[in-house]
Amino acid sequence: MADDLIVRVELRPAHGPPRSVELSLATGDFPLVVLFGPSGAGKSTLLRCLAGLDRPSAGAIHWRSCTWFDAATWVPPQFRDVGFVAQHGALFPHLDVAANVAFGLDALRSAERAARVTEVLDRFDLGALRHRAPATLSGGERQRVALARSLARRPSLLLLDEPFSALDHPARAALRADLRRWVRELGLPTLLVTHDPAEAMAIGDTLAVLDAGRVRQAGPVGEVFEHPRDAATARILGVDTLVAATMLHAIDGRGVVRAGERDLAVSAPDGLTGRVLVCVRAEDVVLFARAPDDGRNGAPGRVVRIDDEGAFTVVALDCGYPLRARLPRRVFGHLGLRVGDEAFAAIDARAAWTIADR
Amino acid sequence: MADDLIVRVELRPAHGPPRSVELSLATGDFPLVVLFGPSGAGKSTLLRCLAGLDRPSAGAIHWRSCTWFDAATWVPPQFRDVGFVAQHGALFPHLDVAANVAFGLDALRSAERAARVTEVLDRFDLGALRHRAPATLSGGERQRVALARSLARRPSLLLLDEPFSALDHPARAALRADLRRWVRELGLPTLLVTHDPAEAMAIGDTLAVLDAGRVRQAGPVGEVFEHPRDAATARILGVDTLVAATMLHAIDGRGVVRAGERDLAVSAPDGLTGRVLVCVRAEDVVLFARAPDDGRNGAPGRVVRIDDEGAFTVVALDCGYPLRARLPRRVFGHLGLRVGDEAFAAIDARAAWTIADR
Amino acid sequence: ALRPAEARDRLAVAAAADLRFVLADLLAAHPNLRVDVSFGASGSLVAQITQGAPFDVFLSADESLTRDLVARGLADDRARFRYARGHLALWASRALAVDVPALGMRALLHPAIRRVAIANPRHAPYGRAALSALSAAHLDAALAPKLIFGENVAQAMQMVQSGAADAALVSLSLTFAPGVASTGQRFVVPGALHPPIEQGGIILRRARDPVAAAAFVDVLRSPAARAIFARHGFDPPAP
Amino acid sequence: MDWIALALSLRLAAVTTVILLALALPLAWWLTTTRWRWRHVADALVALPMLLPPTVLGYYLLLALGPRSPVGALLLRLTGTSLPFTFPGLVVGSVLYSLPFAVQPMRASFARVDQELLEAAWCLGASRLRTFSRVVLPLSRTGIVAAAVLTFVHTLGEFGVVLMLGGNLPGRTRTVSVAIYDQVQSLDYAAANRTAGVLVGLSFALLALTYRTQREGATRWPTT
Amino acid sequence: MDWIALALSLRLAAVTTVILLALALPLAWWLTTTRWRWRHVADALVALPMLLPPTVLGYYLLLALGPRSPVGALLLRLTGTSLPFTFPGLVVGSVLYSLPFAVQPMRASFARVDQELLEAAWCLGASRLRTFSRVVLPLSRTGIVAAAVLTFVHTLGEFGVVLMLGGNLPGRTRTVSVAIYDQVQSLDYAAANRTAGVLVGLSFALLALTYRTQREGATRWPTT
Ligand SMILES: Nc1ncnc2c1ncn2[C@@H]1O[C@H](COP(=O)(O)OP(=O)(O)OP(=O)(O)O)[C@@H](O)[C@H]1O
Ligand SMILES: Nc1ncnc2c1ncn2[C@@H]1O[C@H](COP(=O)(O)OP(=O)(O)OP(=O)(O)O)[C@@H](O)[C@H]1O
Ligand SMILES: [Mg+2]
Ligand SMILES: [Mg+2]
Repeated sequence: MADDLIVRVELRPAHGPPRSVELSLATGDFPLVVLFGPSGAGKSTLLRCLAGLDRPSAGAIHWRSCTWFDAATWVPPQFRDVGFVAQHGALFPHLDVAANVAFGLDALRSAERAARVTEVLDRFDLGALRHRAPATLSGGERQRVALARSLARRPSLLLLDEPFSALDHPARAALRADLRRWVRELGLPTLLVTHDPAEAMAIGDTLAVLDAGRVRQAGPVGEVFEHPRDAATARILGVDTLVAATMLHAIDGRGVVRAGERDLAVSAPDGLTGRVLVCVRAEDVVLFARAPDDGRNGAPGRVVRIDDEGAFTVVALDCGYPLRARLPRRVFGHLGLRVGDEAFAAIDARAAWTIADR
Repeated sequence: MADDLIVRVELRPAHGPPRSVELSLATGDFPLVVLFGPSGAGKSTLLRCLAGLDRPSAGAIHWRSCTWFDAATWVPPQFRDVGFVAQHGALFPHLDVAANVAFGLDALRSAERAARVTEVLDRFDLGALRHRAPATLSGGERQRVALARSLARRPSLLLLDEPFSALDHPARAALRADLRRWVRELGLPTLLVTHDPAEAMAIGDTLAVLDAGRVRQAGPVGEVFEHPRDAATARILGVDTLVAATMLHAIDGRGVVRAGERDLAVSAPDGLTGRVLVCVRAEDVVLFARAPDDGRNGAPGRVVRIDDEGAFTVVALDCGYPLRARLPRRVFGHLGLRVGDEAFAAIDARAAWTIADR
Repeated sequence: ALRPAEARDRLAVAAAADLRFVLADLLAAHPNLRVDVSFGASGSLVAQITQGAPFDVFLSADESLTRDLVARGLADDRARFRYARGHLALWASRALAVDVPALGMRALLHPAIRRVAIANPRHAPYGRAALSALSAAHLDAALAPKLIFGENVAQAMQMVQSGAADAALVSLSLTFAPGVASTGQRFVVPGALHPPIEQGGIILRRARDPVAAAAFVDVLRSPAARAIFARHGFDPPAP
Repeated sequence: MDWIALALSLRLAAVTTVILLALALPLAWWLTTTRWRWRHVADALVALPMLLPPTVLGYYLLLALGPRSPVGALLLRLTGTSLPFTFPGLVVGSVLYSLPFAVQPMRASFARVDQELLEAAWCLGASRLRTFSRVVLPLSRTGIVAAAVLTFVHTLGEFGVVLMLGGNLPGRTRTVSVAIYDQVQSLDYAAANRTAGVLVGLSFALLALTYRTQREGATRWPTT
Repeated sequence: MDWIALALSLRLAAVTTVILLALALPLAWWLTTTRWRWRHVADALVALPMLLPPTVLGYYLLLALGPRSPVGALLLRLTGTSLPFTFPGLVVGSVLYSLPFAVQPMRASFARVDQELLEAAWCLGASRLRTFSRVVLPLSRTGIVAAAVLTFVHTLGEFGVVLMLGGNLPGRTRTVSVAIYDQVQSLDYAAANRTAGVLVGLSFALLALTYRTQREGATRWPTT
């Protein structure tokens, strides 16, 4: 599969330390690639270099058949045909909604332009806000206008830097679903930055986990979330518990490890041996007040701490190693557990992914 | 219980429509009261009026034995002895961390001041950052400094306006837990604004649901989350499904309603009859591929839509009425459900709270 | 009103500021003279003429400046002429409790006169004359702390009129100016106390209509004009 | 009241303002965006006319534009006229003299245009010119209006440069401020007061009106 | 080169700058924060001295401060001296004349102080004075330095007001700009050139240095 996008750049800003960012993506990774990573990983830097807003000191950027940057080339943002939507939308305050959307369309003839604006506004449910000034719009509406504006030009690449972070949860979920639909309908290659795992899962086709400017792991979203390749990636992806263990035997994707004083069935890549880490998401741990007598996979432990998290309760257990379980508040209520109680943490072997401990 | 805080104010700004905000809280509601409400509910307005940053046109504000505002009184912010932390912290860019924290302490003698600064910095884990300039801090560190700065003065009331909204999830959870600990240790009455239900649950003692400037419901956090008093409150609190039903009989906190074509066991306040709404959180719905034969409470339905949400999957069902279930991704995977399949939604009667449908 | 096109056919005269009043009378008496006068400080006018200012005739308060223009090749030495001789006068506010006409120059020593304004002796001829007169009257040492300097005699006069100065040594002509004559007391400084103030002019080489310029100079030096000059405190020029 | 001088001053101010807007817009934008290492020198050069004694400026302008200078000689050869003592000469002097009054308010408002909006325009394919004309200019309206009004009023009040460079020719280079000076010199204080009254009144009214329409939000300060 | 005049000008500029900083700081802050409905009138009044012909200003100052005016008479009665033709008189004139050059850069930088920081200070119990001195002032440093330098340089270059109000007394009221004028009037062009060169060089160097230290980030513009 040919690489569609190759970025390998270095930045040496006047102030601050130099940094570098690398990423390459293939045609099959699109339409929607999510860049996921901790604060400072270089996600915004990458997008801004792609858009032509930051100019690297060295390296190269290739998009499909074009070279946007290398030692001899620099294509300014005007000629890259990308759509870029920053965190707060950056709407032109002196233009109304329709004029904002029409801003990038000056190459079209006036009738065509009007038609395009109407089409895009309708698609984004903004028809009624056509003549409103940006200052009078709610956060969600502004974000929709910003998206509409960058999509109206039918760019060849869409770059979204945490486009929903200014919204509250319900507005976010709705806009996310809409965006996913539009991007698919238009078949538009899109890079979206987020540090919300739920957002990454809900919207992405491909997930690239960025850390310190390098891609740690990339692949289909579900695959990456379920099978992180190393401990750092697992932590970045929000795995709550990493249990240090020793692989006893592994075959055909399944294995048994010794963790603490007990054996635990896990899933594992073939050929893994020796010291390993077992990744367990708190959501995948089922708590029982008493160990069920069906020989369930898991570990007994003592409740160390209980935290409320809205509809969920997070229980920290000591099973010889620390383990966290997140269960619906209601379910937790029925268990009647308190700090200090004994409990049994059942872990589905398929949900316990194992990685080498280096 | 005497009212500790009484706010009943009206604002008529030069631009924009007039608005009013009302709230009263008793001593027992503190230390940590969470103000929860949709965007535009007036949460920030309330906090700014309390801090003395916005001056109402009419009304009154009383805090304990003081009148901060009424027709004849206006106490400027300097004399209210409140701590106020806004969304982005507002650190003084020309002062280092220690000087920021010391800013409010000019009433203390210099030795005392130094001691207090050191104490507060240590408590907030900021000792190592003592001489750093705000511009060099990460988002989480800035928030910690802002909190430290307002707590250093030992104010009589702490006001926090979405203090964590600039942070990513892990940083947020950590700082939240710290804040909760500090506030309890100091016994400091605190009002915290958020629109994240998880945050409200995790941190609050009392929850006040604000809507259009009025308190719709207030009480202990868990109580309010579990027993919303009306449909609007339920929606604000993130109840996913509200099923229109008819109360058949109710006694002793339990009842049976007819919803769609089936009966459903629910919990209900005594004396509720006639048309009701059943509140069901998607987390409290357990899905089965086939109806279990233990006569479990719930309803059969057809899968209409499946959405990924990171570690969770949200399944929309048609049970004669729309119903949503949110289950761990892994659990959902085992069910093997697809759009169009039949499924059974089990609902714990204790998790199905009923309110009058007006 | 004057339209620019018309203005170009008229004679352009650059004149020292102290000629304002007398030239106004002169032009009023000769309505057939098509003349525009630009008043200015003599030094500025010379700088401007040097840079090609469109003047045909230059009337200086200081004869030496006309020689300067000749030296710069802007006029012919034969085009120089004298048109009047100025007088220095001591002027003081009427409100002052000093009898200036009676005391003459010695009035300047009176303690009620704390500030005496003169034109700047560095470039104004009346300023130089004032200094000469003071030293001839042996008043220079006593008056040095009282002296203040105006840009020209008009400013020295303003200083008295605003009350900022108590007395001034100015051109006699200025003390006859409309609105001034009745506001103060005048003492004509004897001509012997200072070198004569010969007011000279010159027809510039660039004059577009030398004939008209010469005609204007003739009018300026005519007996009728002398009468007008005399009314303004000027003597006829030395031949 | 010397109405001819007032008319001339108004004409001079209007012409100067129009020319300066055209000159100062690109200059101010260049100063705002350039990363040239000598930018501060350019800034200082632009500010200088505001700070030097106007008569000094006028004298050196007279020298620079007069027929003896290379510039003046060239102009004379090309156009057959020399600039000093003509209305165009006054315009040249005024443009130079009022330059900082046009450039500085523009710079201030250009600098306030949010970088994000420029980036948004570029990513929407807008050329530099289009970004400037469609984003920067409309968002800097108040600054540009302020620049125009300050230039106009400052040119109305211009004295030293006009006196030196203009030569006080009635109807051609005798502006209202020179007229006031003349009236004071003629000890005709009543006329000077009238003329100055008209000039001050006009300038003041223009300024007050401009500031009134530009009332940006005052910084809030706690009420007592 | 008239060194005495230069020294006097420097002294005048220094004294004026010190006084104006003290005056302009509260005035600029008041203008920035007041919600008074006639604020635009106050703004226009402050700007006016920058825009009026300086000789007109000087003439009316002479009238206002002279012993015949009520103000002048009062001063004379209280202090036994009158202001015109004295160094203090020049200082008064310069302060008025350079007022806008001190106020306007301060206003611009005061307005840029983030409202949130003021609110944070109030909520930390800081009085208005403390907020001003500990938050507003340090954050407006560049604006205040600019104000000081502009005032200083502008006063150095002051001519009309000094000429009218000063009386051209060597060592007392004869500033360098008046000296240049005198030299031009005496046709001593060589001396005028030398003096003007020193004045322009000094002003230019001060300005360029100031702008250099104040290099705020240029607005970014796509590189080609
Ligand atoms: N203009 C700049 N000059 C110097 N360093 C910078 C600049 N902008 C960002 N950095 C640094 O570069 C690194 C990457 O920053 P970047 O903004 O790309 O991170 P990010 O992944 O977008 O983080 P976040 O999730 O917090 O937005 C960080 O260490 C940051 O401190
Ligand atoms: N300065 C203002 N002038 C006029 N109306 C305002 C002003 N500030 C806020 N409002 C309006 O007052 C109402 C309450 O605003 P407020 O900021 O208190 O809401 P909020 O509950 O804090 O919302 P959010 O969660 O979005 O911060 C809204 O309708 C808002 O539009
Ligand atoms: Mg970023
Ligand atoms: Mg708010």
